[in-house]
This record gives sequence, C-alpha cells and structure tokens, in this order.
Amino acid sequence: MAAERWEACLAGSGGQGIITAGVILAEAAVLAGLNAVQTQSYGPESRGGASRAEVVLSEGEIDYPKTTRADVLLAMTSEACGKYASRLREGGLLLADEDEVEGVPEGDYRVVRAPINRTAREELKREIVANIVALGVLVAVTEAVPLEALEQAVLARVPRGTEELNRRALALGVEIGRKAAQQS
Amino acid sequence: MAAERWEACLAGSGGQGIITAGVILAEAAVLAGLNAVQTQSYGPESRGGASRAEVVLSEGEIDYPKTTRADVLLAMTSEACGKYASRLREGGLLLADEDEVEGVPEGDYRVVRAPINRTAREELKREIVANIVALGVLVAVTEAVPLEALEQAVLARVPRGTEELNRRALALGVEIGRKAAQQS
Amino acid sequence: MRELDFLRVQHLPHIWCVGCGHGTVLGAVIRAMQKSGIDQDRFVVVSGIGCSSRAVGYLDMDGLHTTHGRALAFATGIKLAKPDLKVVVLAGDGDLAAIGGNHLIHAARRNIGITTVCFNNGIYGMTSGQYSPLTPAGYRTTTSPYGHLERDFDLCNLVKSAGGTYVARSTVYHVQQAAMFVSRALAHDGFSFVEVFSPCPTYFGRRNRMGDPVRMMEWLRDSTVQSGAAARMEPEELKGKVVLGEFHRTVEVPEYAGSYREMVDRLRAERDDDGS
Amino acid sequence: MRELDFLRVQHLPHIWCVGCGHGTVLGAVIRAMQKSGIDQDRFVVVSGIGCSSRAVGYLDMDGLHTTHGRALAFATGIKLAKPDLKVVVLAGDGDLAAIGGNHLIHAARRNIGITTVCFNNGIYGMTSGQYSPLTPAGYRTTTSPYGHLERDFDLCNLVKSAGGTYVARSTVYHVQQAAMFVSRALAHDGFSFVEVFSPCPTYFGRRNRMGDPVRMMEWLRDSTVQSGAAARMEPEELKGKVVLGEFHRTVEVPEYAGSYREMVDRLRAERDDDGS
Amino acid sequence: MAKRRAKSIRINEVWCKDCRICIAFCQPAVLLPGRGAPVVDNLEDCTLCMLCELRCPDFAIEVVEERAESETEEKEVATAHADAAPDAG
Amino acid sequence: MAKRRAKSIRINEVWCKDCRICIAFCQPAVLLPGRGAPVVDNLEDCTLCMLCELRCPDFAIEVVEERAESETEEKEVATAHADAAPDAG
Amino acid sequence: MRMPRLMQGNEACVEGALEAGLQFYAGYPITPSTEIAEMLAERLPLAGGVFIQMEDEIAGMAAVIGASLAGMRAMTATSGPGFSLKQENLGYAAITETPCVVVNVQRVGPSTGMPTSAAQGDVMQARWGTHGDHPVVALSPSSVLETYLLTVKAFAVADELRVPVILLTDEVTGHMRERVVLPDPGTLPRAERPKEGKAPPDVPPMTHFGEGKRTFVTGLYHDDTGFWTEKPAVADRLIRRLAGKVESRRAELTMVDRHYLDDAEIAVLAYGCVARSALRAVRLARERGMRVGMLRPACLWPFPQDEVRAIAERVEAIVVPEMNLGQIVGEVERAAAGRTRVVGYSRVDSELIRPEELLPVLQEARSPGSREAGR
Amino acid sequence: MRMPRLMQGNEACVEGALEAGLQFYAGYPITPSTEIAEMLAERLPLAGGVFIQMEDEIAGMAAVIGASLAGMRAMTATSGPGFSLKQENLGYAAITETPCVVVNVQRVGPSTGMPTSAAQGDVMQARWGTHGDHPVVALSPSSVLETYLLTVKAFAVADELRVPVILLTDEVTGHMRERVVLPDPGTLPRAERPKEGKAPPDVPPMTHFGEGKRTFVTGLYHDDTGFWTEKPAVADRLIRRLAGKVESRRAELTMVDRHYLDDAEIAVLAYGCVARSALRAVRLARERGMRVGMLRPACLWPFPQDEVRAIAERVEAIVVPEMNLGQIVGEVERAAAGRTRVVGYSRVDSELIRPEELLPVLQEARSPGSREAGR
Ligand SMILES: Cc1ncc(C[n+]2csc(CCOP(=O)(O)OP(=O)(O)O)c2C)c(N)n1
Ligand SMILES: Cc1ncc(C[n+]2csc(CCOP(=O)(O)OP(=O)(O)O)c2C)c(N)n1
Ligand code: SF4
Ligand code: SF4
Ligand code: SF4
Ligand code: SF4
Repeated sequence: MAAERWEACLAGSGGQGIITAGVILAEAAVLAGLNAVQTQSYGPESRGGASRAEVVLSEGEIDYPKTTRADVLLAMTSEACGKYASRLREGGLLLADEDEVEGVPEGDYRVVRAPINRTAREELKREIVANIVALGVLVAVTEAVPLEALEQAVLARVPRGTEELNRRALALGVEIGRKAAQQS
Repeated sequence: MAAERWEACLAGSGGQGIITAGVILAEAAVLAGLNAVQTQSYGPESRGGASRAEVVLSEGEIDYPKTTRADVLLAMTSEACGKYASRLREGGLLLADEDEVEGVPEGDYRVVRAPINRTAREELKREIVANIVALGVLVAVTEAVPLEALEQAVLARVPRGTEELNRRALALGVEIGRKAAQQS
Repeated sequence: MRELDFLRVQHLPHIWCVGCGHGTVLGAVIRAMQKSGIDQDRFVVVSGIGCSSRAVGYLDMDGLHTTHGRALAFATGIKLAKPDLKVVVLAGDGDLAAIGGNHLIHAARRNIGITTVCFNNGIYGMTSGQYSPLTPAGYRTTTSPYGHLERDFDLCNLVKSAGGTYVARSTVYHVQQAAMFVSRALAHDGFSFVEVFSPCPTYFGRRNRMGDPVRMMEWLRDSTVQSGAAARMEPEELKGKVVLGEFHRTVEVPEYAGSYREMVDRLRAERDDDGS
Repeated sequence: MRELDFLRVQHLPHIWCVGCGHGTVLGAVIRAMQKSGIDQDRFVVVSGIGCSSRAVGYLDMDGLHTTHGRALAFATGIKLAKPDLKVVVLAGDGDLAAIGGNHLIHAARRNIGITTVCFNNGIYGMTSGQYSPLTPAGYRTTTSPYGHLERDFDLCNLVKSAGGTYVARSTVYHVQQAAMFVSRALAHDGFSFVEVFSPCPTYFGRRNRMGDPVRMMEWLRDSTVQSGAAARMEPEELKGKVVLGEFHRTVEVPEYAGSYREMVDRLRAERDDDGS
Repeated sequence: MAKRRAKSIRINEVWCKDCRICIAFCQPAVLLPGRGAPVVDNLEDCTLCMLCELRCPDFAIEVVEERAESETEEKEVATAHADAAPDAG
Repeated sequence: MAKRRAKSIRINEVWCKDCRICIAFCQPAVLLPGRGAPVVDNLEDCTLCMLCELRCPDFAIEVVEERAESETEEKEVATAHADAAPDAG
Repeated sequence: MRMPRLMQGNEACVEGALEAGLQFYAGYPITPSTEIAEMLAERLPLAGGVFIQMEDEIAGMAAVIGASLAGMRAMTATSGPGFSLKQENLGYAAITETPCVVVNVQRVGPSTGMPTSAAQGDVMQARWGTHGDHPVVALSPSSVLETYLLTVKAFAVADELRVPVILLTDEVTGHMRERVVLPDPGTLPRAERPKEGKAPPDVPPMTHFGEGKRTFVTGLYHDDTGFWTEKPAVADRLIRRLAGKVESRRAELTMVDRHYLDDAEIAVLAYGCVARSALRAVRLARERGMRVGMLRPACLWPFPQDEVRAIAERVEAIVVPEMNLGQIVGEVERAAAGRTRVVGYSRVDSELIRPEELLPVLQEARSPGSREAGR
Repeated sequence: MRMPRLMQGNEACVEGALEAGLQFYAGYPITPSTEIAEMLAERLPLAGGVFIQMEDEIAGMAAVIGASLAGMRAMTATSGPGFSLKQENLGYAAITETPCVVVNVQRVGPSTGMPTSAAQGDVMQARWGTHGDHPVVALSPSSVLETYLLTVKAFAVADELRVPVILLTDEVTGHMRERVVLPDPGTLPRAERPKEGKAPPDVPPMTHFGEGKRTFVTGLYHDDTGFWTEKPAVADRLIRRLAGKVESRRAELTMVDRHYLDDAEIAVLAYGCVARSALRAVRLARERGMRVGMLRPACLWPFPQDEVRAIAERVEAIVVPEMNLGQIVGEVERAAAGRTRVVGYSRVDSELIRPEELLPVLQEARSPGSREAGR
C-alpha cells in the first residue's frame, strides 16, 4: 500500500475508459482510508484522441496533484507508452497491454505485460470492460489499494446490471496480473 | 476682442438652440483668427431639460476647455441664471433675457437685460431664432468677435433658405444689445 | 384620473418629448393593468434601455430597468423565481428587436408567462435617431441619410413563428384597441406580445417631414389598416399599409414557468414516495 | 473521390465521432459547391464554435472559424467588404439558433447574400450533450435529465418570418436531397438557409436509446416526411413528424450587399455629376 | 339614463407639453390652442369620447363627467400631489 | 449504354470509424462488417446507388465505377496523400 | 464531519452552492465549467429550485440577477468566453447591488484558445472586465475542499455586502477529483441579505420583488429611493459607497495561507492550482536547504496588499508563478513598492506548472544573475 | 497645412479614420460615440466604403473583423456598455492578429451609469477586459487635433502589428469643439499590412480572403499554417509572440508630452481630458511658485513605465488625477516601485476635474500631512 506518495499514470485512447479507471482507483484508495487525487487530460476530440488519467495516493497531504515521477504507468496503446514512459521514476513499473503495445522504450523500470484487451474481448466478450481488467492487473501487481476496496469502488461506479460482468473482469484482471508479475 | 483667455457660458433649456449658439460663437472666433474651444453639457432629456454651452476664446493655447471664471453668462431662463451666476468672474457680464429671467442673484457683475425671446417671437415671428438674437446681443455688448465673422458663422450653419431670417435676427440682436448696453 | 394611482407622480412630468407616443402607450398599459384586476403589488415591470424603457420608472410598482436589450432575460429570471408575479416587459423596438432580438425569440419559444409590450417608434429615440430593425425601408434616419436600405421585421409574425402564443398589434392613434390588446395579453397564460406603434416626432418625424406630433398621428391613422378590413382588400391596396389586429392566440401550449413548477412538484413527490 | 479536392486532406481523419452526421453534411456541401461551378477560391466558409463548426477547417478554401454564435455577423462583414465572394456559413443548431439566434434573424431580415447551412443535431455536441433550442420537447440531455420541457424552434419557419428568401430542410439520411437544397441555396441571390438534420449518436443518441449510428439514421428516416406527402396527410398523422422540403423561395427582394453597392455607385455618380 | 355630458375638462398645465394632439383629433372641436396648453372652448359640445384624455401622452388632460362626483374628488388629491414636484426626473 | 457496374469499392481503413451506416442501408447487402471497417462481400450486386459513399461521414468509402478509369487514377493520388498524415487534427 | 469521499472540484462547487442555499441557476454550457450546470440540472429541481439553460451567457447572467432580485440565491458558471460576455451584466449587478455568484472555471485564452486546458488568464479581467469603476470580490480555491468552502463563502459575502462575487477556479481545480471530508451541513457561516433596520450603514437594506415594496432598480446612477438621478453629488456618493463597502472590509475578506514564512529569505506567492505546484516546490527547495516560504491568497480581489507588503519587508525576493503572462505579479509589485525584488514566472502552454521547474527560479531569485529567470 | 476650423472631437476621429484609409465601419449607436457612426454613415458611401449598423455591438465588432480579414481597413466606435460587449471579439481579433480600430468614447459607468457624462473608468478594462492574456495598444487623446492624429496612428499601428488598437477617448474630448489645423492629406505616416517577404519576424504576413490563398483563421491556438493545434510548444510560442510583438515595440509606441519637468519637485501624470485640467493646474501652481511639472502619456497601453520610473527618481511625488476611482495610478505606483510617493486623485461625479481643485492636492503632495489628499 502507498505510504508517502504513490503516483500512477493511466494512458490510452479516448473511449477506453481510462479516466473512469483512474477515478475508481482513487475511490478505492479513499475507501481504504488513503488520501487521493485524480486528474486527467483530454482534448476536444475526447471520443478518439489520446486520454490520460493520473492518480496520486498518499497517507498524508497531497500538494502537487499530478504525477512527477510516476510509480506506475499503465499503457493501453503504443502511442501512450511512447509518450509517457519517460514519466516513470527509476525502478518504476510499466504495465503494458501485451497485444496493443509494441516496442517498449528502454528505461530503468520493470516491465510487466498482460493481455488486458484480449482478455476483455475474448474471455468477457466485452471490450468495454478492458479498463476494469486493467485495474485488476494494476492492483494485483502493485498492491496500491486493497482488493476489497477496489471491488467496492468498481461496483459503486459501474452501471446497474453490469455488476457481475465487472466483478468477473476485475477477478480476471487480478488473475492475469498475478501471472504476468510472476513471469516478469 | 479676446486677448488672454475669454470665457462665456450660455445657458437655457433644451430646444432653445443654446449649443448651436455656442458653436457659432466659437466658429466666428476661428474665422477671426482666434483659438476657440466649445464644450457642452446636456442630459438624456436633451429635448427639454437644462442645456449649457461653454466657449473659451484666446489668442494663444487653451488648456482647460471649460469655463472657470466666466467673463460672460448668457441666461435664457431663470433656472439657468440661478444655477450659473456664481460662475461669473468678478466684474463679469450677466446677460439675461428681459422677460424670461426673473430675479437676478446678487453679485459683483454687470447685468444687461434684453428682450431676446420677445424679439424673436414678436419681431421675427419665429421663437426658434432666439439663439441668433442672443448671439447678436452678446457680441454687441462684449465685442468678443468681429460682427462680420459672426455673421459669416451664422450663415454658414443655419439651414438653407433661412439665411435672411437669421441675418435679420442677428441684426436685431445687435440693435437691442447696443440699446440695452447703453441703458445698463 | 385613475391612471395616476399607478404612477410615481412625484417624478412627472416624464422625460419624453412633446408629442412622443410613449406616454400614450404607458397610459394604455396602465388602464389594461387596472382592468385586469391584478393587485398593483403583484406586477413587476421590466425594461431595457431607451426612451420607452423609462416607462418602468414611472410606474408605481416593482420595476427593473435593466441593460439595453436584456429585459426579457432578466424577466425570465424573475418569472421563474416567482411564477405568481405578473411580469410585464415594456421596451422599445430597438431594445427588443435589435440588441434584444435573441431574448425575444427564445422567450417566445419557451412560452414563458411574460407580457411584452413593444413601444415601436421605428427608431432609436434615446440615442437621437438611428435606424432600428423596425425602420421601414426608404425612410431617413441619422444612420440612413440616403434612405434606409434594409427591410423591417414583421415583428408580430416573427414572435409568432418563434413560438409566442398571443400576438397583436395596434397604435397610439388606436389607443383603445391598444389597451384592449394589452389587457388580453395580461389575461393570457403564456408568452404574450403586443406591438404598439408610438411616434417619435423628434427624430423619426423631423427627418421624414412629420415633425409635428399631430402629423405623426395622422400618419399612423392613414398608413394602417385593421386586419378585418385587410382581409377584404386586394394586395395592391394593401401596399404600404401595416395591418393591425390580433394575429395569434392559442392556449394549447403550456406556460413554461408553470410547467417547470409542475415538474419540480412531480419529482419531489416521486422522491418522497421513494423515501417512504 | 472528387470531394477530396475541396478538403485539407492532411488534417483528416476529422475529429468527429463514429457515425456523427457532420461529415455527411460536409460531403453534401462540397458536392453542392462543386456542382455550382463557382471557383474554389471564390468561396469563404465561416463558422462559429461547435463540432459542426470545425467543418470550415477541413475545407480547402478561405475559412473563418469565429467565436461561438457569431459566424453570421463576421460573414456579414466579409460579404459587404467583398460582395463578389460566395460566403457560406456552416454551423450547428446551438451556434446558429441559441447564442447566435439574433444574428440569424437579422441576416435574414437584411437578405444579405450568405448561404447558411445549419448542422442540426438537436444538441450541443462539443460540450458533451446539453439541450439546444432544437432539442425536441421530452428528449433527455445532460441538462434536461428529466426530459426537456421547452419547445424547439421551427427554424425554417423562423428564418422565413425573419426575412430569409430561400429556406429548406433535409437530413443526412436524405443526403442527395440535402446536397440539392444546398446547391439551390448557393445559386440563390439573397439570404439562403438550409437546415440539415445530422445525428449526434454520442450525446443525443446515447441518452435517448439511439447510441448506434444506424439507429439514428433510421430515426431520421422514420420521423420525417417530405413536404409533398405532408400536404396530403391528416394533422393526426403528421404528429411527431418533421416536414422536409423547400419552404420558401422568392427572388423579389433585393440582396443587401448588392443594394448597398448600387447605392454607393449612385451616390458617387451623383456627386461626380455635381462636381462636373 | 340621462345624456352623459362633461362637467369640466381639466388641463394640468405643468405636465402638458402642448403637443396639440388632443386638439387636433377632437371631432366637435371642444379644445383650442392656448399659450403653452390647450384651452377649453365649447365644453357643451364634448361627446365624452375621452380620446383626448386617452391619447394625451402626458397625463395632462382629464375629462370629468357630470355625474362622476365622488370619483373626481379622489383624483383631485393625486393631481395636487403631482403638481407638488413638477421638475423632478 | 452498357449496364453500369462497380469496378471496386475502396475503403480507407485509416479514416473509417466503423459506424456501419454504409452496411446498414445498402439494399443489396454488398458490404459486411469487418474488423474495424466494412468489407466488400458481393461487389457484383452493387447497383451504384452511391448512397454508402454519399452517407459515409468520414470520406472513407468510394465506389469506383467500371468505366470511370481516368477519374479513378486521379483520386488515387489524393487518397494516398490523405493516408500520409492520418493522425493530424 | 461527513464521510470522506472522492469529489470533483466542479462537484464541490455544486455541493457548496446547495449548502449555501442556492435556489436558482441560469447559464450556458462551456467547457470546463459544464459539469456544474449538469449536476445542478439534476439537483436543483429536487431541492425545489430552478435550473435553466439560457440562450447565451448574457441571458444567463441577466436571469440570475432577475431571480436574485426576486429573492432567490442565484448563481451562474462559465469559462473565459462566457465570462467576457457576462461582463456588462456583472457591472449591472454591481451598481444595483444584487447578490449573486459567478463561477469562472478558467481555461486557456484569449478567445476560444484551448478549451480543455487550464490557465489563470482571467484574473485581471475578474477585477477590471466591465466598464466603469465597480467593486469586485473574487475568490480562488486551490483544492476541491476549498472549492466547497469558498463557494459557501461566496454566497455569504454576496448576500452580506450585496455584491456579485466571482469564484475564480481553473480547469485543473475544477476537474480534479480529490478526497474530501465536508463539514457537517449547516455548520459554515451563512449571511442574510441586509434587512431594514438591520443593515450596516454602507449596505442598504434589500427588498425583493413581490414583497409589496414597489422596489425600483436601475443601472443608471440613482438616489436612495432607487430612482435615476444626474446629480453629481448623489452620483459621487453612490460610486464611492459601492467601492467602499468592499474596500473597507478588506481585512475581513483577506484569506491567506502561510507556509514556512518565519525564516524565509524567498517567498513564493501563488494561488489556485499553481499553489499546489508551488507548495511542493517550496518543500523540495527546503529539502535542498533553501529558506523558502509561501503565501497563498484565497481571496484575490480585494488583493491582500498589506500582507504582501509585510512580507516584502522581510524577504529578498517574492516569486510569483502563474499560468498566465504575469497578472497578479503586477499587484505584488505594486504592493511591494520596491521593498523587495519581485520575480514573475509564467507558464502559458496549457500545462500545469511542475514543481521542479520552479526550483531554478527560486535559486535565481536568491542569487540573481546566475541564470535568466522566468521564460 | 489646411485651413483652421472648429471641429468636434468625434468628427476629428472620423476625419482621421478617413485620412487613414478607413473603408468599413460597423457599429451600434451609443452615447457619446454616436456622432462617429452618423458622420460615417454619410461619408463612407461617398468614399466608396461601407457603413453598417449591426444588430448589437458584438455583431459590430464581428463584422469589423470580417471586413478586415477581407482586406478593408475597418473600425467601430462605442462607449462603456458596448465596449464590454465587444470584449469577447476583441480577444478574437488579438489572437487572429486582425488589424482594426475600436474607439471607446468613455462615459460614466458602471452599467448604464450616466450616459451623457464623461469619465475615464474604462482604462483598465481596455487593458484587461477580455479573457486570457492578449496584447493591447490603447491611445488616449487630449484634444481634438490629437484625436485626429491618434486615429491615423491607430490604423498605422493596427496594420503594422496586426493588432486591434483601442482609441480611448471620453465624452469631453469627443464632444468638445476646438480650433484645429489639420495636416495636409497624405502627410502623416501610414503603415501597410505585412506582406510575404516584407514582414518583420514577429508579425506574420497577412493574406486576405478572396486572394486565392486559402487562408484559414481560427480563435483556437493555431500553428503557422493557421490550423488549430493543442501542442503545448506551439501554443507557448504563439501567445508569447502575440504579447511580444507589442511589448518589444514599447519604446516606439510610447508617446509622452513633458511640461515643466526639468526642475519639478512634483510631477503630475494625467491623460485624456483631465490632462487639460492638469496642465492648467500646473500653470496655476507655477504662478504660485510651486515647482510642478507634468507628464502626459498619449499611449496608455503599453504603459510608459520607463518614463515614469525615470521621473520617479527625480521628484518628491507624482500626482495622478483621474476621472475614476484610481486606475492608471496603480500603474504609476508599480512603475515608481517606491522611488517616490504616488498620490491619486479621483473625481467620479461626472464633472471634469477643475484646475483649482488640484492645487490643494499638489500642495499636499509636496508637504504631506497638511491635509487629506484625494477624496
Ligand atoms: C449595450 C448598449 N448599447 C447601446 C446603448 C445605447 N442605447 C441606449 S437606448 C438605445 C436604443 C433605443 O431605442 P429603442 O429601444 O427603440 O427605444 P426608444 O428610445 O426609441 O424609445 C441605444 C442604442 C446602450 N445603452 N447599451
Ligand atoms: C461564448 C461561448 N459560450 C459557450 C461556448 C461553449 N460551446 C462550444 S460549442 C457549443 C455548442 C455547440 O453546439 P452546436 O453549435 O449545436 O454544435 P455541435 O457541437 O452540436 O455540432 C458551446 C456551448 C463557447 N465556446 N463560447
Ligand atoms: S426622442 Fe423620440 S422616443 Fe425619445 S422621448 Fe423624444 S419623441 Fe419620444
Ligand atoms: S459529439 Fe456529437 S456532434 Fe460532436 S462529433 Fe461526436 S457525434 Fe458529432
Ligand atoms: S394632448 Fe396632452 S400634452 Fe398634448 S396638448 Fe393636449 S393636454 Fe397638452
Ligand atoms: S372627450 Fe372627446 S369630444 Fe370631449 S373634448 Fe375630448 S376629444 Fe373632444
């Protein structure tokens, strides 16, 4: 769990639910008693262009609300990966979609790849829950927030009637996340 | 004729052509090679409320454009007279309509009364030229500008077809002005 | 004169010029208000900026003299905040149709319960005689010294097309009709609009050889025709005439402020039901 | 595709969402322009702010992307300065009818030679889905979460009442008709206005169970009726249907920029005569 | 009912701006131009059409009907009040 | 005149956003959904109604007529140009 | 104290407004303020209030004033372009002493600029945007919680002083989500509008439409009865009272946070979202052994000139980082009046200033000449 | 040199505009600027130009920008309320670098205020009235002749720098009639709009609609081709260049009159109509043996800070009389930066400041404490 200050940058393209994922992560942190700030960046073409969410967690005060030296970067597309990898702190974690992200830039960080989109598409038949799968992966690998808090936060935010789907997405995410972490 | 700085304040009510009179006086001065500034003050109800024109003449530069210690006050109504008499310099000239202005405030100035409106109404049958009569009176008494310049300025500004009427108004004004000056 | 009961007499005589029609329109409005039976203290009169807009200052009731063109937008706030008040907008053609044109069509579209009386003199009086969107083509104003090139709005038609549900036109020459239309407008639940031709002898008149107030009244008499008569006239005969009358009246459209209140009540009732 | 000749292809794909009708309207406009025979370099396209207003950026010609709602006012300046240019305004219903409503009715009143194409999606797309003056009553938007209470404008009728001299309506479903109307509008000398329904699946659609672009196209097909057919239908049948077609076309009113030029020429000729 | 006739026509000379609209459109020519305000010439011809009062832009003319005694009294007060501050605004 | 038929239907996969309008309203069902863009299924049924091209919001589908050789060449250039900068804007 | 929750800045503004008793909202959508309207469209009817989306921002401001004069607590929210359009009617609210709250969630200008990015470019406009002299109160929060608190405060000040109050936030603060623990409902001070007999000498009692008082309101100069006048003496009294009622409460309105100032050689003055960057920069600088402190004004107008002057006496330099080309830095210069060096730092490329980029600026401020400060 | 004639300030503005090659006017009537529109309605068609009265001030500003982009020299004139409404599109002109002239004949504000009376209440608004950072050039004449000269100048600066230029006059100067001797036609410098190959590095060449250049213009941040962009580096470059092109020409734009400053102990800084009162006051003071001088800036924005700073070094106090509650005095304070005392004097009752009333202020400035300065 985050102690001093823990930063995550979640990046992908509009429509992938990246910002929702950021919000859920921050909400999970709040449920777990942490301080949290979530910010975002988007263009006018929010429905297609690049999209980025940043989450900062801490047990204490959070002054600067954006990431400076991210502990984790979740990259859902190659573009996002190329653009934000430099934001990772030394020894940070780059979590990349196994299929979508081609060629990870060199750097002093740990790389974990997981089939996030593929799992959503093939196992869950709903690409739209890739963001929840990603959250599962991210928390499984980083333990940034307790899994119960994360599940609670997911269920509180997803549309009624989709709880079961999202619960499964999260569970699968955690599963592939653990597997990937071991392999890396 | 004005040397250093000569100030006139022309006051009456909207619709009396007070501002036009001020403009003509200033134009006459320019024709005569003097420097001149004319300013005015009016309310939204310009067609009835109080109306005031100020004219400053000089052979040199005119800095402050309004009257401070007027050499002449032309008062076409009692209200105007009461309101502005205090602006006259010591030894200045108060030129008041003989019929319209009742009760001139006490002060250290010369008072000349002339039947301005009455002349326009009765002799000329056109109350609207009272302002031109007034100009005739004013210049006859003060010699602020040469009469030829004044006539030229009047004729340049009045509507086409009314030249004769205005010429007569001016002449009558000069006449009653001279008469009044002698009597005062 | 009963009218004086509705006036802040301490501020009379008003600022309007000799023969200006605005005082006559104001009188007609007062008589319509008095006839309505609505308590003097339930009215709020709202205006913009212009000679005509000063009318609200003379009325002895709640009054709001706003910024130029915005009367209907302010009035919309008042009506929604206190739907029980009778909100009446009094303003000029420049105010309502030039700078304020957008608020006019949107208030009409919403069918919000505001009665609007347009003092139409076809000119900007307050600023000394420039053309307005109601200046008829060909006339002279200080900004159309060679004759006006633009067409004027048929304001009643515009308001109707925008959604107004009571629309009528008269003149100060036809002062009794004008008062009658205003009184029907006040009785109407929805956006009601009465255009009253009101001469500006000082600026419109003088520039167009009608400087005499009486001449302007004659012009109003001679250049207008009642809708009933107009219906029986040939297009040729109607040329250059403006039609007076009631052009539109419907009660089928719900008034906006009322609809909003209903929605609020419904939602709160639903919520309370949920809660219990 | 010939359309590409009129596009700044280096900036494609455009920013519009999956299934957004704006690209379709743009295509229709391009084809009408190409059909008009007017040189590409004689067009100036002007817009306000909104998803639709971005259209002018994609057109490979003189283009002006102005402030929200003001396209027609800017366009008026251009047209008067260079009457020979073909000035075309492309903008959304929010831009033209909400904040820009006043400029719309005044441009129509003056009958200035500007062709206006309204991309009507009944919503504010750019700001993510609030109601517009063209949102039909009852529909849901982010600012009418309980169903919209206001009525929408009949924009064609409004423009006609304001003085527009060519007025027509179509949809992107009826894309060929839309292009035909735009092409007639371009040929018209005066203020011409074409309203084209253009779906916003992202915001209008999703909130109203029509998130799928195909569903929105079906809705356009099923909720509209051609004016010819409408004339033969009972009021009952017409309920809830929007009529498409050409509603107004007259050549009797002089175009404003041309009239102004004529006046200038006449005055200068008179002065020169005086001088000689 | 007795024939209605005017008891008096009162003109508020402070408010009247002498536009002469009342005079011009009075069918029986009851009113005549005066100095600064109309004067009542032949009251007896007045048909009580009230148009002079209704059209007066300045609330300056009032046609008082013969019978309307009580109402008239009331107004007297208001008019007096008005005169008290003729130059405001 | 020979019967007009489609030579090809070209889809610009970079511009296409997969809205599927072209597919839904093609009467003879020439097009089918694909991965991210429509695929041409039975070109021979195409009636050259052109509605897919006209309605496409993304200038991403072009129906090329059998005869219109020369015009086609021209377009090739423009399309290539377009592809060159797919991510601007 | 309520449960902790993650809340968006714009949402906190909505919660604050409702807590303050908001009854009326009229506005026109614009990024990045729109969430405020959207949430209120849902919440206000349930609270018995009124939400309306008007035809434009001018109308939104007008309707707000109308509703306020009819007795409702009223507000609008917008961003740069809309704020420009509201200026005329903002001046009307000032001269008619109509309480209301105007939220400006700042984005990059001028003109349409960059609609989805943050800036602080409207700070001077908030002070001077409408024509003529007029009083202004503008509050600028740095966090989600403070957005809530200052919204409540804005209504209190508006009602108490009968002034329009501007809540000047920005895209970062407005869109940021942050853990907050809101105070219990009803615990924050609320003001009433001054009533007959209970009004301070410089704020006239307020009567509303529909109360039978025959209230007359005009944007012309007016006397105590509300009626228009052109009398110079009355005009003079009115305009000086309007300015004076805010000016004389400068001390009460001033809200400043102080950090590490006791031994500071360099002070940073920052506000809004940039204060977050600045505070971190100050901490980083302290880690590096620099004696840097910080002053954060939460009320920008009236400007806390006395506080700045006091600090100027004691430090070697005041550094003012802003997301504009230098606006508040001018006020700091004025207040400092030569007592210390004032160093501006501008970032105007739409990105939030990063703490690290301030470190060299602080360094340079301490020993000028070592590098070109600012950009 | 032409014949001497009596000319009104607003008329001089018209004559200056026509001399500068004005071809297009769009506006909306408002006192006390209306004469400008009225005269142009008569004159422009005869000059082959276009006059149009638009539906409101917003539209007037828009049409002016449209016409300018189509190649015409264009202007509009207004007063306070209209100036507030034009702000959004003024910012548009700034970011799109569209040359145009906006005349504001100031009257008493805020809001409708006192429409027929003079004030200087829009000076800060002229600088900061629109949202976002933007460059501003504002000229302020003190006489009828100078109204003519500065109008010509305004067009020259607008064309040369591709900026909107504000001519900030006032009811006194606009309505005053004064003897003038205009320079011969064609003798004053006129600038051309920068053309390809002949443009300075910081002002891009201008192409107009209808020239076959497929010009694209937007109020969004844009790159060198004019197309919108969200790239921070491009945005940064654009906004800094826009501000820089005016800032870097501060020296050329500065126009100051100096009177009796050589031996002055007290300096008066005054502009617009008040400079006339101040100059007389200075002369009266000199008659009384006081060593008083005067600095009159004719260009208010950019503000002549270097000139003020230089004087601040030498005098005991700078007195700044204004017909507002103190606007330019703030700039003077900032420029003086503690080097001298700065004393504001406000008159806000709609009357032009009288020379006599400044004498005690000057007295007090010399020996503070003898009376309460200012009001
Ligand atoms: C924003 C703004 N623009 C312009 C003006 C100047 N102005 C005052 S009244 C008016 C027009 C008045 O015309 P109208 O509404 O027809 O009323 P009238 O005076 O003719 O009765 C104008 C342009 C203003 N006060 N505010
Ligand atoms: C003055 C101003 N107000 C508000 C906005 C925000 N805004 C941008 S586009 C828009 C509405 C867009 O709707 P529409 O014109 O219908 O176009 P669409 O996006 O639906 O195509 C709004 C409100 C703005 N840019 N400027
Ligand atoms: S100027 Fe015209 S509208 Fe105004 S008061 Fe005079 S007559 Fe009436
Ligand atoms: S938001 Fe709507 S209008 Fe905008 S691009 Fe998307 S679909 Fe089109
Ligand atoms: S109508 Fe009224 S103002 Fe006119 S003359 Fe008659 S009484 Fe006097
Ligand atoms: S009431 Fe009729 S008849 Fe009698 S004086 Fe008046 S206008 Fe004449």
